[in-house]
Amino acid sequence: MKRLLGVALGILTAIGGFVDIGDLVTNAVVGSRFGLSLVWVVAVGVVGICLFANMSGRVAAVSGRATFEVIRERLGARAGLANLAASFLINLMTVTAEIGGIALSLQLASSVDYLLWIPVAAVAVWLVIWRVRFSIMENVTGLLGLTLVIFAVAVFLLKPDWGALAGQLAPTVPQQETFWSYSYYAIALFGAAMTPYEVFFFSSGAVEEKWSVKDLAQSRINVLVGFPLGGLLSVSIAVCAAIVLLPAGVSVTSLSQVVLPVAEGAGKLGLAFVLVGMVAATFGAALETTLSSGYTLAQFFGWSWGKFRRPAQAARFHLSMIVCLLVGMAVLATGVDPVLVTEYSVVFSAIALPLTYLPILIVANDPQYMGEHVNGRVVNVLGMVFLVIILVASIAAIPLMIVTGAGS
Amino acid sequence: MILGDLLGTPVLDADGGRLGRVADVRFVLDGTPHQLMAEPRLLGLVVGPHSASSFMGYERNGLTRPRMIARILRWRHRGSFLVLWEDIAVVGNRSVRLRPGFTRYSTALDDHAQA
Amino acid sequence: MDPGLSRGLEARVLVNAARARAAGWRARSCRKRLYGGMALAGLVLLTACSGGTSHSVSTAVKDSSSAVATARIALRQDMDGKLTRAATSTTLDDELKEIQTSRSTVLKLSPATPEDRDTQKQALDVLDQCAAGFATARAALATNDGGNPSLPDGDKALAGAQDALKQLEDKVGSK
Amino acid sequence: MTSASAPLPRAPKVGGRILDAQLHLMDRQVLDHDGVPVTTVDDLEVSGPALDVEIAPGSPAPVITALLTGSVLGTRIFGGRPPSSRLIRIPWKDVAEVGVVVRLGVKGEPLDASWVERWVRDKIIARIPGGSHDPR
Repeated sequence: MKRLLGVALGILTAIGGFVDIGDLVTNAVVGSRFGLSLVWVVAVGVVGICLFANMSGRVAAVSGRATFEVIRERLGARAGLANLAASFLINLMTVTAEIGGIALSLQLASSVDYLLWIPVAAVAVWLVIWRVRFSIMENVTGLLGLTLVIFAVAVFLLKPDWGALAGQLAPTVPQQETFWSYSYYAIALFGAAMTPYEVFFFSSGAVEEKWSVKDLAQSRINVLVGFPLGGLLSVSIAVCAAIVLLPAGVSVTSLSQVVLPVAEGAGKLGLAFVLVGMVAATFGAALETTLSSGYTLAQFFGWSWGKFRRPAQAARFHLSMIVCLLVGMAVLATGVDPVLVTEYSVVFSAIALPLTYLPILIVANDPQYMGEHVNGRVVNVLGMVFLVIILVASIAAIPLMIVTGAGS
Repeated sequence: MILGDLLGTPVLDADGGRLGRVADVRFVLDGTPHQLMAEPRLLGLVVGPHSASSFMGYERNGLTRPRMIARILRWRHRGSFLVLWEDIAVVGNRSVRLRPGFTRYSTALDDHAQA
Repeated sequence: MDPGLSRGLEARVLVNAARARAAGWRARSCRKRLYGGMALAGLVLLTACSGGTSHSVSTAVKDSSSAVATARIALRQDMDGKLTRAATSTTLDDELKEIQTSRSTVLKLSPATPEDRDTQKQALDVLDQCAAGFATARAALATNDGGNPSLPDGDKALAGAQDALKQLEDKVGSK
Repeated sequence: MTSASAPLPRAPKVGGRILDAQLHLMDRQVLDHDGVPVTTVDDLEVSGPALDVEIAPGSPAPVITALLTGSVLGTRIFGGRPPSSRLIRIPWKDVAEVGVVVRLGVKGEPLDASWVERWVRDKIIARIPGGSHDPR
């Protein structure tokens, strides 16, 4: 019974934890501009993140080595450092976006300017990292994030023309958009689903929670059930936008637009749900990304790390996270639009993805680390297919960003 | 000396002809025994066509998966060989020179030797 | 800047970005930084001077009509009791910011032909009308139920602005 | 260049376990006696040979004397060389086991390699309230 509860809890947190500011914004933007014609990308992204998280979780559980230790060990100091620099900066960008997301959600709830919420959000994130136990932190934000299910509920309450919706599913470029911006948003959506921090966090979390080989089955269930359901949640954000905003000629540029379809379908109660969900989801993701920035640095340089230690026993790890939060706050204080930061961060995530993906794919095949738990044949075939997809997305991203003027 | 300085150094034969670069340095744990572990004694140099980036060691440890990657990396490191300490004449700042008539050995690692 | 030049720049930026990536792995860090900087500078230049007056105006008009449409949805939901005051006023603030951004873009244009100057002027008039519509709507929200102006007044003002935007969009789009 | 046509002969058998520096030692995580991370193997120090000096046939092979860490990582990546006095060493006799991590047989706390960690802890982290709170 207890075991069953554990599995259920794991799945629920995986669903609630899947959506972050990147998914919220990108899905709404895409839904309002492209309808459902890019939903297939979310499906591809979800399969990719399942594969990637499953591999890195397995490496962490079997060898006890988290992702960035493996990256440094396999790529060497030089390429490892280049990789660290890229991953760390993108992660920092995501931290900034998530804190901005918390502040924007709180503004929607209170109409107090988001700039005033930013220090509150950052301090709250730090306090949780400083004091709260890893498992409590993960479960509470994950479960509260589940209230985002209201997006899926709203789809039904809006009573859409199902036939017309299904017709939009075909991957075609809508009339008013160009092929290039379509491709650009495909990559953004892919990056939002497959953000590297999710993997840093997932594998380091496995070490934090002292996973071993016998936890492998549960981790697989969490990933294989939780992530697709989380993906369904993020698709419903796009569907909501496609039902309400697309016909009205609204293209999403702010978080306030993201919640309008829910209010349309489910009224004030729905709005309350969605606000709680957005605060929880962005707060959870802010925790994950902040921790990830500490994890990547500590693992590269071999520092002592982990929330399971007292802060004083992982001093540099905690110091680096404090610095990251301060930097994120400073960036937001300049008044830069957090939604814009988010849109860039998901694309840069897609650009940096091969750097973390390839070393994990290789180590997951190395019996020195994995013993008998090396990748099976099917996983390897899928792994290679995704390596190609990830490479193509990564290489195409910057040219597309320039050609489309970042999707405008 | 510092090992990092040696990695990537060009390797020349006795006549100054270029053979490749030091891709790795092989040690064997059979030096003076301490209370914990024996001292690693330099056994030889792994010389490869490319610099220090002996990427992932695919050419040595018998890994074959994922097949495409393994193939590409093995191909990139084709022609790498092991040369023993006894065949090294001079270790310099800019290059390593081997003795005349040195022997090329396979770089393969014995699987059982690898814990 | 003429489009030919900006296209040339674009191509150069592409090449630089690709080269920057290739150099990265060799950890020639200073050269990488240089290329990165050049790519970034190119990007900034490109966004600064892409397209002519009519292109900029049509982008601004499109953004603004999205903003006005959003505001109207929010007002209607507020009247239907579906949206809280906090959410409605935040939405109006966000969308007003969007209008202001568009307005300052249009204002900064330096049109070359009399025709372009005319387009710019019309756009500014319409965007001012939008801003006025937002002012009415926000005042209605602040005076709370039944006061003057009322929420339907705000919606009406925004509807007027939406029509004006539509006309301008058709006109600029037809060029 | 070598022709890869004929497979190369196997190296003569040796008595001990084989370690390739890059493959098995460099850039691996170093854990102390209690499993606490200390650092990463940033480089290795070898007892010889003297640079640019002809090696006499039959001279004994050099051995690894210490794991190096600290500023040597920077010079390894960006070039240059820290003065020998600035090198932070973990002597090989403290190494207990080499696997996917390098395990030491001693406590990490008093090692030179831990001075930055100690400094950050004593000057900053331990002074913030709750810094010594056990999260479990």
